[in-house]
Amino acid sequence: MQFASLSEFFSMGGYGFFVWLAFGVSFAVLIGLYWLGRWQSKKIKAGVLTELARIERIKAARKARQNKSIDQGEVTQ
Amino acid sequence: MVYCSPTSLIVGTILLTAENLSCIKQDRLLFSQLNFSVSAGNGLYIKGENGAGKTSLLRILTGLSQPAEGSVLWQQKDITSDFEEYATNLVYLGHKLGLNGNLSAIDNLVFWNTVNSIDDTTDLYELLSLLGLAGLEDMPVNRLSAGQQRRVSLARLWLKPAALWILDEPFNALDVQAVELLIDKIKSHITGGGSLVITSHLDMVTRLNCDVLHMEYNI
Amino acid sequence: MIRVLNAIVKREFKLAFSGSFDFALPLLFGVMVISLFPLGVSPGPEMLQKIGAGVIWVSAILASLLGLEKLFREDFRDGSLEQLRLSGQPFAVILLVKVVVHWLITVGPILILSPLFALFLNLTPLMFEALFLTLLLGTPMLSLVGAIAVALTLSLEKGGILLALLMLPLFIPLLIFATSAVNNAQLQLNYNGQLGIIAAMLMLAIALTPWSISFAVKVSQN
Amino acid sequence: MWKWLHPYAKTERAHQLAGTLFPWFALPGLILFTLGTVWGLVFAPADYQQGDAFRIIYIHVPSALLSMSVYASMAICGFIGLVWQIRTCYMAIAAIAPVGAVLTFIALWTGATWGKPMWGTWWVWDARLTSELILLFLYFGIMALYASFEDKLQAGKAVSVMAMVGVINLPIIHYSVEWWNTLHQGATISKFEKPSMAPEMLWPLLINLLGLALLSGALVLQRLRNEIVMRELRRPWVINMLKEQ
Repeated sequence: MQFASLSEFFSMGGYGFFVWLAFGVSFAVLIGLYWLGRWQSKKIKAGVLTELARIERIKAARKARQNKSIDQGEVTQ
Repeated sequence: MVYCSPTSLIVGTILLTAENLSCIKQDRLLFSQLNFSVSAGNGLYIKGENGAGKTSLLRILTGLSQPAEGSVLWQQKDITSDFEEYATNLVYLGHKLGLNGNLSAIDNLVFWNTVNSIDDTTDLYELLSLLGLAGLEDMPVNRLSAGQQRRVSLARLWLKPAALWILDEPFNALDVQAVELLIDKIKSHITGGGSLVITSHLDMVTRLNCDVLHMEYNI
Repeated sequence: MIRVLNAIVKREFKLAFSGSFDFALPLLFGVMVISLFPLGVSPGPEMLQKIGAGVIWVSAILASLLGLEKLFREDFRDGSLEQLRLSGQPFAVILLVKVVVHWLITVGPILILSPLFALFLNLTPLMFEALFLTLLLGTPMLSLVGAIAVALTLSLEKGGILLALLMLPLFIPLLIFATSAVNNAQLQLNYNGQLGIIAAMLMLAIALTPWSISFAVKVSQN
Repeated sequence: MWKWLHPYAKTERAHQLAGTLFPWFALPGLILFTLGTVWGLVFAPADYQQGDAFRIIYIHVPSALLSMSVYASMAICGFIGLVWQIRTCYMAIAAIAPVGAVLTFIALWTGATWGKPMWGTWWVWDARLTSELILLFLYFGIMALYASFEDKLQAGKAVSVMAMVGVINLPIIHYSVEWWNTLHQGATISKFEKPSMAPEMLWPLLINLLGLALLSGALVLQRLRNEIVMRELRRPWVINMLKEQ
C-alpha cells in the first residue's frame, strides 16, 4: 500500500486530477463501447421484425399479381 | 492469340456452363444453385422481373463479378483459370456502353479494336452507316442521342469475331429499324455457330428461338 | 501489347488535352495553396525558406490528391474500364500505364513549375535541387499508392473526402523524408539517405501496387 | 440446397463460437484488468521522477501497444478473407475497427493527460502520440470506407485491401515519425520514455496489458455477433434465434 489515507490516494501526490481523468475517461469509453454494442443488438432485433413484415408484404403482393395474371389467362412459368 | 471464330465451332458443343451459381447482393440472396449451359449455335434468353438479378447473373458470366458460390466454365474450363483467353472469345454489352463521351464514335471503336487486338479490316465508316450513323462518325459521342450511342456500342458485334455474346438489354433505346437490324445480326450469329446470352424486357427475343431461363425475384 | 499500350497512352493524352483544362487544375490548386502561406504565415524571406520545403510538399500532396480523384473515374462511369478488363489484355499492366500517364499529365506540370515555387518561397539552389529530386522520386509513389484508394472508392458517389482520409495518413513518411532532405540541403548537408529511402519506398510501391490497383478496381466492378 | 447453405452455416458457427468464447474473454479480462489497475494505482511504487502521475502508464502503454497490434490483426483478417474468400473475416474487420479506434483514442487521451503535468501542455508532437494520431486516422479511414458501401461484401473486400495497405505502411510511418521526432526535439522525448522499470511496476503493467487484450477481444466478439446477425438477417437460423429470445 503506497498511500496512508484515502484522501492521499485520491490526490495522487498532487496529480490526482490527471490520473483520474485519464483512467475515468478510458473506463467510460470502454464501457460506452460495450453499451453501444448492447444497444445495437437490441436495435437489430427490432429491425428483424420490420424486415419480416416487409418480406410478408412482398409475398402478398406477388401472390396478388399472380392471381391477377392467371385471371387474365396469361401463362406464367 | 487464337480466335474462336463462330464458324469454327461445331453446332451443339457446349461452350458456356454455369455450375451452381449463387449471388448475394447487399446481403440478399438473388439466386442460388443456378445450373445451365449454352452451346454453340444456341442462345439463352434470361427473363425476369426487375431486381431478379439478371444483370448480376450476366456480370458473373462475363467474369466481371464473382459469384458467392459456384463457377462459370468456358469449354469445360473455369473462366478464372485463363481469363484473358476467355475474354478474347467474348463480347459483352452492358448497361454502361463503354464509350467515352468526349471521343468520336470512330475514335472509340478504333481504340476498342486495338485493345482487343482486332486487325482493322472492317471499314468503320461503312459499318457505322449500316448502323444508321452516317455523318455522325466523328462527332463526340456525348452529342449523340441515347439510341445513337447504343448503336455505336453495337458496332462491336460486327467487329469482334467472338463466339459468345453476352448482351444486357441490348434493345434499350433502339428504334424499330435498329431492333430489326440487331435481331438479324443475332440470328446470323447463332446460325453461324455462335452462342448468346441475352436479357431483354421486349418480347422480340422470342423470335430468336432461344432457350429461356426464368428468374424470379427472390425474397 | 506495345500497340495496345501505345493506344492507351494516346487516348489518355487526347482526352486530357482536348479542350478542357482539367489537367491543369491540380497545378493551379497547388500554386494557390503555396501562395496562401506567405500571406498566412509571414512574407519574411527567412521564415519562408524555413517552411518552404514543407509547404511545397504539402501542396504537392494536396494537388496530386485532387488530380487522382479523376483517375479511372470517367472510365469507370462510362463502362470503358469494364471493356478494358474484357479485352483479353493483362489488366494490371493497363491500369499501371494509365496511372503513369496520369502522373505525367497532372504532376508533370508541377515538376516543371517547381522552380517557380522555389522562387516564391526563397529556396536556395541547393534546396531546389533536393526538392526537385524528392518530387521526382516521391510523387510517382503518391500516384501509385493513391490509385489503390481511388480504385476502391470508384463505385461510391462521395469519393473526395473519403479519399483524403484514406490516403493522407499513408503519405506522412514521404512528407517527413522529403522535407528533411530539403532541410539538409539548406544546411548544405548530405541528403542521400533520405533520397535512398524515398527511392526504396518507390520501388516497393512499383512492386506491390499494380496488382493491388487491379484487384481494387475488380472489387469496385463487382 | 445444402450446398449453398454451406457458407451461411459458417457464419452461424462463427456466431455460436463468438457467443461461447465471449464469457471466457470478458470475465478473465475484467478480473485481470481490475487487478492490474488496483495494483498499479494503489500498491505499485511511484516513479521517483514523475511521482504518482506515472501511474497513467498502466493504461497508456497497454492501450498504445494493443492499438497497433489490433490493426495488425485486422489486416490478417483481411488477408485471410481475401485469399480464402471467407465472409466472416470481412465481418471481423468491421467488428475490430471500432475497438481499435477506441484503444487508439484511449492511448491518445491518456498520453495527453500524462503530458500535461509532465510537459505543461496537453499536446506535444511526441513520436508515440503522433503515430497514435495517424493510427487513429487509419482506423477512421477503414470505418468510413466500410460505412460508405451499400453492399457490405464489397465493403469487406475494400477494407481488407485498405487494411493491408495500412499495415505495410504502419511500420514505415512508425519509424519515420520516430526518426522525425529525434530530429526535431530530442530533449523532450526522454521524459516520456519508459524508465527502466522495477518488477513491482512491471507486473501490474503486464497484467493490465493481458486484461485489456482480453477485454478488447470480448468487445470484438460482441460486435462480431452483432455484425453477423445484421448481415444474415434473412437466414432462417437468425430469424429463429431472434424469435426464440
